[in-house]
Amino acid sequence: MTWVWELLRAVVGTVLIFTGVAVVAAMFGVLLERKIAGWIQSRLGPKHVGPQGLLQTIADTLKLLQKENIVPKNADRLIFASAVIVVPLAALLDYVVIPFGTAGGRPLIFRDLNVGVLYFAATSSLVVVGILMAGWGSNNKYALLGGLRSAAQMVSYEIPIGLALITVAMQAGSLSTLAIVNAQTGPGHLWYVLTQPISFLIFLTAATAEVNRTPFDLVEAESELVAGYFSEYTGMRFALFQLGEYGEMFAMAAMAVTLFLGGWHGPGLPSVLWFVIKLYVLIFVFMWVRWTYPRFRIDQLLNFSWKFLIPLALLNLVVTAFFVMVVHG
Amino acid sequence: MTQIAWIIPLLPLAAFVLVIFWGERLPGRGAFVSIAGIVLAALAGLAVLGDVLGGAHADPTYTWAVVGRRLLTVGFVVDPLSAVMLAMVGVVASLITIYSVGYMAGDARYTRFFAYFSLFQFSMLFLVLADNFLFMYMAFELVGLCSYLLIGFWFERPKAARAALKAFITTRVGDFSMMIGLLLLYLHVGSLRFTDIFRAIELGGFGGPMLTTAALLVLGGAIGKSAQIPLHVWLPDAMEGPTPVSALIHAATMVAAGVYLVARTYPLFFLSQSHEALTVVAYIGGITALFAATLGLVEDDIKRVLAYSTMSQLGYMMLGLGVLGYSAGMFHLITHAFFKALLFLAAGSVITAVATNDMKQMGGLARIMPVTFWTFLAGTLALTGIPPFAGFFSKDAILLAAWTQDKLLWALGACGVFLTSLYMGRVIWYAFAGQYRGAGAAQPGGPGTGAPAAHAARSGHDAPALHESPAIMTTPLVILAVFAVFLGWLGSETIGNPFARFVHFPGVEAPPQNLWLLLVSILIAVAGWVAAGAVYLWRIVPSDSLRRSFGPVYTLLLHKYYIDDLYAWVFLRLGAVVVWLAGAFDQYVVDGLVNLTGWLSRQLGLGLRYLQTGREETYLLLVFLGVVIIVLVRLAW
Amino acid sequence: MVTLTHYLVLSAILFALGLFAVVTRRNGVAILMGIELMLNAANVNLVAFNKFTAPQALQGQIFALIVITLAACEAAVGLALVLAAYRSLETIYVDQINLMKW
Amino acid sequence: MSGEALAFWVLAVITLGSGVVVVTSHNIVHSAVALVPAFLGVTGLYVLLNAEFVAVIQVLIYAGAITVLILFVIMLTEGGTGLRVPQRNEQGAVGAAVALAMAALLSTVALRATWGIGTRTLVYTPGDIGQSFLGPNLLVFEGTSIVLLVSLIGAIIIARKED
Repeated sequence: MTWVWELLRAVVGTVLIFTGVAVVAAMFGVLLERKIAGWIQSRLGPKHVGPQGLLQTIADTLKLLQKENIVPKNADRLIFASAVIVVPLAALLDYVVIPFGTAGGRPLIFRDLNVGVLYFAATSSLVVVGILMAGWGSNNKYALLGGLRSAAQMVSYEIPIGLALITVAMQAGSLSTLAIVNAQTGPGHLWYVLTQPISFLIFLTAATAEVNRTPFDLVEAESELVAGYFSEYTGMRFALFQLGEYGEMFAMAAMAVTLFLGGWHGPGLPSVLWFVIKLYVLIFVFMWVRWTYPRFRIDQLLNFSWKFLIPLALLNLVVTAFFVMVVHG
Repeated sequence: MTQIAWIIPLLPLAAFVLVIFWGERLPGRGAFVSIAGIVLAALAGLAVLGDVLGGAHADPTYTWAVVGRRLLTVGFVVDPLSAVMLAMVGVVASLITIYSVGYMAGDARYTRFFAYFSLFQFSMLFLVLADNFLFMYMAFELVGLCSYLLIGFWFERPKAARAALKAFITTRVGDFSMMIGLLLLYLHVGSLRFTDIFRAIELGGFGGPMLTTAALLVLGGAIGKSAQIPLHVWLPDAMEGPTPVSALIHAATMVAAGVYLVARTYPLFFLSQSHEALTVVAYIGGITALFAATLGLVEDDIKRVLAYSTMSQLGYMMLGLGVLGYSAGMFHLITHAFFKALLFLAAGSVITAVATNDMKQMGGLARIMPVTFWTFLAGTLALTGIPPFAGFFSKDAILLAAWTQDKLLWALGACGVFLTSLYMGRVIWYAFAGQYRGAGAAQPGGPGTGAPAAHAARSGHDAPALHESPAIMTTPLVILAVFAVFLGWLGSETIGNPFARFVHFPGVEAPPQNLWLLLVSILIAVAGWVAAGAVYLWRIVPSDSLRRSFGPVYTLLLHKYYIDDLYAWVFLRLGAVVVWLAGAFDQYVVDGLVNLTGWLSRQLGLGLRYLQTGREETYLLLVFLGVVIIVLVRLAW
Repeated sequence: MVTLTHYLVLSAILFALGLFAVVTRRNGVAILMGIELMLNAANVNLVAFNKFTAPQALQGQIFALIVITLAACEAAVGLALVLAAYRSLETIYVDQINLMKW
Repeated sequence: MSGEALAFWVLAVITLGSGVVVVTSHNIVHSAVALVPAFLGVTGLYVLLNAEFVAVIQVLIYAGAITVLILFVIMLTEGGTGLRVPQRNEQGAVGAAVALAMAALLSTVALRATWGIGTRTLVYTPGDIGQSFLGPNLLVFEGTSIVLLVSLIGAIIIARKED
């Protein structure tokens, strides 16, 4: 049963390494976010800490680390505390199946599951449990409303994501992420963003909703809900939520790169670099969208998923199935 | 083209989808789309016919679903039989659809009419191409549905709604029989594909009485669709639908589906023990041919006369198939489709003009509507089998085959020929000869159909001015008339009967020519015309006196042999008795027992109700408690 | 060495836990949770039998997947019922839902 | 102790421990949250049993959807307001006895019986399962989809507000 160990090692390894990497990535992501926001709104953004404000997030993190961990008086302490672990953990678990590139002929992936794509969908759906726990545990109506909204929203948008994943898997003939990446290279094979543009758009839209970003960010709509489900969290716990959120966003972007943009493949540059470039292009798109569009209303948001995205994704699925049938005969 | 023949039915289907959803916004309010669909299908059908004439053949099959170890395959077949039908259905349906633009003008549901029409054309073409019983059955149901929709098209009129229901239910009886038949075949052969079934029968894997039973059950479907005795009652009533519908469904296509089914599954009948099943087909056809012709004699509604004539002619086709005249029966189907569509459309043209279906209200129309008259006459001559019109060749071939097989069947057919001439002559002279008898062409309406009423309403005050129908209606008439006049030569022995060489069933020899028989049948047809003339034109024997002297017969015919009443009586009165008995039994015996049980339970329940807590937890607990106790008891034993 | 029996005993205990929840809980949602536990226990059995007694067949896993699907249906309908009951009766304690009782 | 045995015992403890919390906690939200580790423990068992596809579906459906649905309904109905209301009915003792008896009974059966042991150990791919669903098990598959559709419609009809 060595593979059980291997799997455990993969999961633990991912969590450990990516706690490190994700902390850096999330910190950099926050800085990027603020810089892009500033750029789009014709401001400067953080500028004073370090050269061009590069160390701003580190300073913020240090500040958060020193802050007091406040627990509201009537909060459900156990749930309140454990929610903080669930959210980033669920986000980090996503990375097990994401291939980052190749090194010495071996793909850089923690574990190439033959159900990889489904694994991704499954773990990313766990985040919502943590969010509900946070919303409930805070014993605060804004937090609870934020949590409920988030549950409704994430459950709704998991379906288009799943349908988009399936179209790609059907075309590649495999659920393994490595196989999908490899199916997008070589002569006669296009990136799936070209053969499955609708799936790509659906995935990107639903992923934006899944990570609760504008225009789907009413989970934490400041004007209505203060800060949503993490209103009551302070200090390090707040930082952990931020970590989970950015981790989830990077995971979604990485998955989009894997499924639609040919993964690590690209001419000239080292494969990991290619992956990172594609990843940051998508991250930029996420941020760009955030600072460009206004927020949806909750009913519009749910209707958009159920009445537009899901039917469209289903139609796309049928069409894809038809073509796959015709091609593979 | 033959390899992609499955596209043909899809053209009208596409037209249907477009017209039903976006019809009002399409060119010609959907009519043009519908026409484009069927005309393209007709052209493709003709192309396929050309290919098949050149020897092409296709019977591809695809696996549709695998259920366990069972394989469901679907496919289509292109052979001479289906190619001829494709071309015929395409051409006739195209002409009728074009004609409908004129006929249906001004109708409130104009667009929907064309949508249904396209759906029907799809179903019919699908039926023709089916290479297995599953598709055949699906198509049968589809044409049944379309005929329901189209007969009941003017559903505001209770008669139309009832007629639609009647048609639907009556044909369903036949379809049900067909379903049982094909289940039987599937059970024994394990496939629904025609060729598989035929091969199994040829190899002796399936035969004997069971085969005859299956064949007769399948024949049940054909009888229902082709309005043969005893499931004929729906066809006359179906004339409540718009005239193009009558022309399309009740002349050219749907009713032909039954005959086509028999032809398509001919080996089923042919290989049954000593052709038993074929004999049944022949007798049903022969009796229907004569029976329907007698009914045509006393009917005053021009469309109903044509409906009876259709039944009668379908009887001839069945008769032809039944007496081993495979090519003759099919040839009659083709020629009949053309001239009967022509007759119906011409009748529709007349009805539009005079706004009534009653022949006695017409008269003298030959001068007013020359095109309609001449085309109608051409169709009539073709129908009555006067040489050299189309019907002559096909009907004569059937009679020849009948003579070779069974003299009694020949006699039935020959009587039918006489009566056909008689009632068609009656129509001609009532409707087109003499003076116009319409009491108030100025106030049309009455029992007239919706479209003529609308037509008349538009024409307003100058209604009395009867006039020829517009070109869009007369053009198809002329084209069809050309077919009615010349098509017959394809089956002429003088040029070697090309049709029979093209569409024939291997193993059936064409009977030798018999010149005497030919002359006799011509004489019979002419005699019918003469008799008709004697009664209705020269009035040597006035029809009133005939009616008096044949009083009982006349009444019998007028009531359609009381078959509708018989059905009503059997299914309503007898049903009522059965229901009453069942009701009494139910009320006194069953209810008594039930009440007793109820009383007992009630008494029991009064005692036991305290056990019912209304909570599933308790119940579930008791269930598992029971399980534990039972196991413990069992272990302790 | 983990044998089939290990899994069977584990699933028996899980099943009993679920049963306990179903027969003793008052809250409708908690009863549904108990049912989910019982279904999970059954699924463990199915998959374990699949692996240990008939590894060449897939029926156990197929069956487990179908049970999961039906569990999703059951949860959806059951929770909808709980919601509807809460709306009209303002309670989700099943022993207080007794309108139809004698 | 082999790796497999260690994994099994850890998963068993997680599953049964959370199961106990689910059925005994007086706080319904705690019960619902405890479902997650219980389901994840079962997922681990599936992985041990080489059923990766079932495992992933288990996470997706149970942990990801059903738990969320349950939490959602708890919060839409009374949430934690019922903390002071007794959560257990009067048949607690009998229920515990019956549950214990059932566990003992089933365990006895499992321990006493001898099972036929298959020899080969295979890796089941999602493709195999798909082939099986659309091949020999087509009817079950279609039947399940119809049930799914019907319950979807039913849930919507039942849960929507009268208006």
